[in-house]
Amino acid sequence: MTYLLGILQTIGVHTLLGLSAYLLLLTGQLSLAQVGFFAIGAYVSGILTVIFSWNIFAALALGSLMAGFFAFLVGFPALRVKGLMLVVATISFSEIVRLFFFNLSWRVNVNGVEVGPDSTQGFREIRYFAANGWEQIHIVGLIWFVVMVVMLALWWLDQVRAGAVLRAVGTDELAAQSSGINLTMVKVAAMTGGGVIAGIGGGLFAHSTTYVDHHTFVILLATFAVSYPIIGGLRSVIGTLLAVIFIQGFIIEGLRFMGDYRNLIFGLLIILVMNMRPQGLLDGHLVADIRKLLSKLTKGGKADA
Amino acid sequence: MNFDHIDIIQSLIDGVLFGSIYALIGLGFTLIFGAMHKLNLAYAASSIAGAYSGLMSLTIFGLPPLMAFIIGPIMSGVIGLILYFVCFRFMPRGNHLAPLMASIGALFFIDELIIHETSGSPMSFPAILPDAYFFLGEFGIRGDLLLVMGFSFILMAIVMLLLYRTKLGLGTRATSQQPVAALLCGIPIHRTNSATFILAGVLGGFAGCLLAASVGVLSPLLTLPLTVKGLIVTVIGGLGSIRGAIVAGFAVGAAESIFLLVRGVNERDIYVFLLLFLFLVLRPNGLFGTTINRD
Amino acid sequence: MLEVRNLVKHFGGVRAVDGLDFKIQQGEVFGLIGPNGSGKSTTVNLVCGVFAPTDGEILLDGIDLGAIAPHNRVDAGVARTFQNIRLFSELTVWQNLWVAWRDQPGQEQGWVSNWFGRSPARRQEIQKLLEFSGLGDKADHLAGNLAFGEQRRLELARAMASKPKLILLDEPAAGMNSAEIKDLCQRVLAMKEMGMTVLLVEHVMELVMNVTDRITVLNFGKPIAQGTPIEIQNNKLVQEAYFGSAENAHGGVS
Amino acid sequence: MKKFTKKIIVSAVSALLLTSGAAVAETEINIAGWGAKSGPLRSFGINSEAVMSAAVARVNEMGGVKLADGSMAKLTYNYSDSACNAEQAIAVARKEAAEGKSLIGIGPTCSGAAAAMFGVFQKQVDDTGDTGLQYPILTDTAVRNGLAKISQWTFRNTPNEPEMYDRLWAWIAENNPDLKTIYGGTETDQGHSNGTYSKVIVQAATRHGFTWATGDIEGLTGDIASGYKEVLNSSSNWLQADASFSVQARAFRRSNADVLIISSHPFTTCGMLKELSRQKVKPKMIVGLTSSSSAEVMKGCAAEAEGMIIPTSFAPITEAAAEVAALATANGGDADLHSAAVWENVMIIKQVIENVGITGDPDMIEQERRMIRDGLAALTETDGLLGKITRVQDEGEALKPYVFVQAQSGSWNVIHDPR
Repeated sequence: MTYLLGILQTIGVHTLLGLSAYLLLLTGQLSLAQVGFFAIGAYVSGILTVIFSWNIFAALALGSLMAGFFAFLVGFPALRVKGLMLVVATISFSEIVRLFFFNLSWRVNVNGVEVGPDSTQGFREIRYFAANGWEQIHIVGLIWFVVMVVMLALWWLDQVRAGAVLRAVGTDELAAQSSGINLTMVKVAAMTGGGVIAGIGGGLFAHSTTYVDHHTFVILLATFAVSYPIIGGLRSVIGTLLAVIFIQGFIIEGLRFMGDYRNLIFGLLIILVMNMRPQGLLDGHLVADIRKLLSKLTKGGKADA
Repeated sequence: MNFDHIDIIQSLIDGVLFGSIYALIGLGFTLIFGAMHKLNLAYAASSIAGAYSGLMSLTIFGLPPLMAFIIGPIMSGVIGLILYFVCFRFMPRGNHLAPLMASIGALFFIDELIIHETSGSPMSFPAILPDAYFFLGEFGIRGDLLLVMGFSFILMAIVMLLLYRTKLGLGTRATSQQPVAALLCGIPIHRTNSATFILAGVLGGFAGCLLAASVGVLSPLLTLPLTVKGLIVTVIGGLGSIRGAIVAGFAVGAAESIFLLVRGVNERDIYVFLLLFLFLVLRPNGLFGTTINRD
Repeated sequence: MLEVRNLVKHFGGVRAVDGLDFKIQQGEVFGLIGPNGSGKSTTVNLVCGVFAPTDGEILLDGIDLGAIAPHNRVDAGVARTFQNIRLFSELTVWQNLWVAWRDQPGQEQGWVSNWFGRSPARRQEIQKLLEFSGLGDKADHLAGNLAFGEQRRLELARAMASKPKLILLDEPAAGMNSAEIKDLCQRVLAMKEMGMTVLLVEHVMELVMNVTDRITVLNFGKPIAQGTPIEIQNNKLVQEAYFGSAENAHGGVS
Repeated sequence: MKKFTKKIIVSAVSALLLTSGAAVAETEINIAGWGAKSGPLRSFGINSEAVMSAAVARVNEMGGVKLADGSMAKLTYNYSDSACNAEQAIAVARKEAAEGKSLIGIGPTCSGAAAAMFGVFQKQVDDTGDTGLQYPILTDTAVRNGLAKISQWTFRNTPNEPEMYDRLWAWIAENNPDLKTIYGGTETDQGHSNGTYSKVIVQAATRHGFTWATGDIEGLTGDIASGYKEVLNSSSNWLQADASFSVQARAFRRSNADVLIISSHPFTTCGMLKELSRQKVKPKMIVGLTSSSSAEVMKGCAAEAEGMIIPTSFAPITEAAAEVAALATANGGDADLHSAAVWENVMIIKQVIENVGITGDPDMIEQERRMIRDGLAALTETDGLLGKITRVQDEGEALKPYVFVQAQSGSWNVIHDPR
């Protein structure tokens, strides 16, 4: 049970990371800055609970707001460029953030113990949950509550005009601009939203692993962040969740019985999935089919009643 | 740290020389991106894999060290072709994300394959001109890197010749600019792309071997930094610009070296990335990129 | 209402538009014709702000469009269609209009409900526009799945959704058969009746000659003639430049 | 398809029969091991597993472990891959703790992963308000300073670097009175290399009269960690994936120091050594980081490493140590200061089991894990491969015997044995 709950924690946190990339991918922008926002959320909320003894909710909120703020700031210059240039610009942002925390040493004496980020030695003992008597089930509950809220919000976004505008920008920027859409504003808004989501994910990550250091936030993690929505498909938020379950739940944890071959299969499976489902696991056709099936089922239900 | 103008010039020399490696990797990235407008993130990994296969062929078949520099590029070319078929060939044309993601999968796979074969241990790689270290007055110059620099110019010339003087090059350029039109004109687009991947692979394998030789040690730790450096060089040089990639390689090497001297290793990369970010925002077309205005 | 003064656009060494002047009156359908590469599409792109002009001015009701950001030109009253159809193919038909939608002046919704609301009234208006465009029963189809003619109509409807004063049609008849062209003629005339001003860039003479009030003919980025359709048809210069050789007489090829 | 299903059923049934048969025959005590078997540090996991399997086999050859009722139980192990990744290390720890099969864990590989993993354990035993994992760990590899303190459930059998480097510099000072000045560098983004260099090695050298080649360092007194930030600023450092060392090697050359310190892991140690030799820097002595006293440096740069001196807690100098080295090689790994500790750990676990007396009953696993933890905490001394291992009582750390080794024509040879 502990193990399963532990995996659920990981899946939840990575889903948030993936959803933050998903929001920006809707506008067609491939950003590797999400790991930078994730790091900001992790460090800020960690510092708040550890050094300033804040309540976890306040710390998570401020951490994610800070991440969103930096996303907003970096969005304006970065989103002027597209494609490969944006990839590289966002890599540089993430690396700058990572290296900032690599250099950050902020040791404070709290209740007789030196705590806080200690540059290379990492930021240890972010133990708010365990120290405040949270059972693992509570932690999982909190993480999944946040995941559900974010997923619902993103699902709802797809029901209103803002969502259509995001996808319009993602499909054809020129046509969107000619339809009166302020491209910069839409992209920066998506970046900011993504920053907030990644930030809260980072805060939850730091508190559920109790330790972060700059090695946690390397570009590899940013690659994972964009992998989830791409592998899952951009038609629906569920796709990202599916992809996280596929990668974290199935390939990384589920294939443990394969022993040494697990890590080799990892890359091969990704290649295979992309060749078989280039639009992602949950592509437009599948979504349409599921909708049809659902409506059939509900109609059938009505007929019976 | 104390330093004077001599140190600055010296680290410029060091940086530009080591930048030759970045230039070579950037050249391959540029070639593929220029041809397909798609990103092959497994490229640096395939270069390192080429260097590894070169090295292993030495121990397995007992070949002379020089053969590593021949077998490495060949293997890397083969890997390039496989990558093309596995990650790009059968993907829908308009979809940029699927091949990108597949190439990330390939990056993971190649990396783990290397790690599986070597346990991830660093391996000694034969040096070229191990004793060539010149002192020019106050300045020290690495002979092997001078040679690498020479290679990067020669390879740039060869690639330019191939692109602008041969039928293959014509096909590559045509395919790059108007894939559909090129197809209609009877240019075998898949064969052209395959050739580009092989060529880029061979280049990358050569760069991988030269990198391994100049560091002296080969390790899977090299792939990620090399991937990032390759991307940086490609964009700074201007997408698809051959000479841009070369110049950008030197520039990135020099910037690293200078910031290392002036600000120390902990802050070195912060400044390099800050500079890169500003450069991208202020000059998004790169050093030699053409402005794309008409569709 | 639209006044173009000494408009110049260079691409490197190419003078795509080279000193263009014309005025479009309120409520008229104005034709811009010329051989391939004469700078017609570039002119549309300059008016919409896709490119910034090298020199010259574009005034809409006396306001300099050059000072207005491209996306704000829609609010200033300019909408367009594209030569090669550019729909939001991943969105449904009605969502395409939703994205471009502007409420009637005086009935604008607030910022929040504009972005995050699902006003049924607006949905009804969109449906009306779809009916007008003959797409009423396709509202929930994906735009990318429509037939070619339907895509053209949807693009036109999307341009109309932003309630423009001036609508720029960039070769709307390209690739259409003659029945579709006839239908398009009716639509352009209907738009004129609704009070919109139309700038029509076109090769297809059947369309141009039937719907335009006045025409400017471009060659090598310069205007070579201006007048009513009849005057243009009889203009010697135009015939030389445009219908110059017998092989090029069929203007419908683009 | 039908055939396939049949096959599965047959094999499942036979597996069931086999396991139940085994359960009747004898009690098993399971030890869980985990570490990096994927990623650049794969060799760590391979070496640990190789030694673990040899150690478990040895215990069983000797009859197994003695339980409370005097019967003998068979020892089993399983080894998982946790890469060098905090999330995976935590996942494996949770899995092992939850499955209720293994009595104790040995892992994980990286200090960063260990720091995170230890953090999800209960900080203090009997603190009912603390919901952390309650499962004993006896780590073999993660060397970074002070990790075992994170939880009272975590113990380490890793070399004690402050002690080792103190003795090393004393020995150097005694035997080489002509050596006076030192200079060096570290891979700053690697917690272990950086911490050991800036807080331990340089201070120990200062304590024994060595002076910094480029002038005195502010705040450096010889006490552990004194002036460590200034030490880093005065050194010429690199990062763990760097490939170019021109600037650093030049600084090393200019320092003209008698002794150079290279505190980093094999990849950059080799890169730096190769650049030094390219620039024809010939110091009178080079001192390295404990973790580099492994076979990897010999694979990467045997020629350039010639003469480098490193203190280490493992070398095949005793009969037992030589045997472990041979067994590790037979199992496809190498015994080094990290993996050899696994052998000692298995033996320590056997000893603790026999000291506290457990039943091996799966239903009692939680109580017996606690007994093992208390047994480990109470253990003051045990036999290691090189001699007696003692314990730092309140920290869960070990004090291990050590030797000084030097790279000599392709292998690490013991040049001094302070035991």
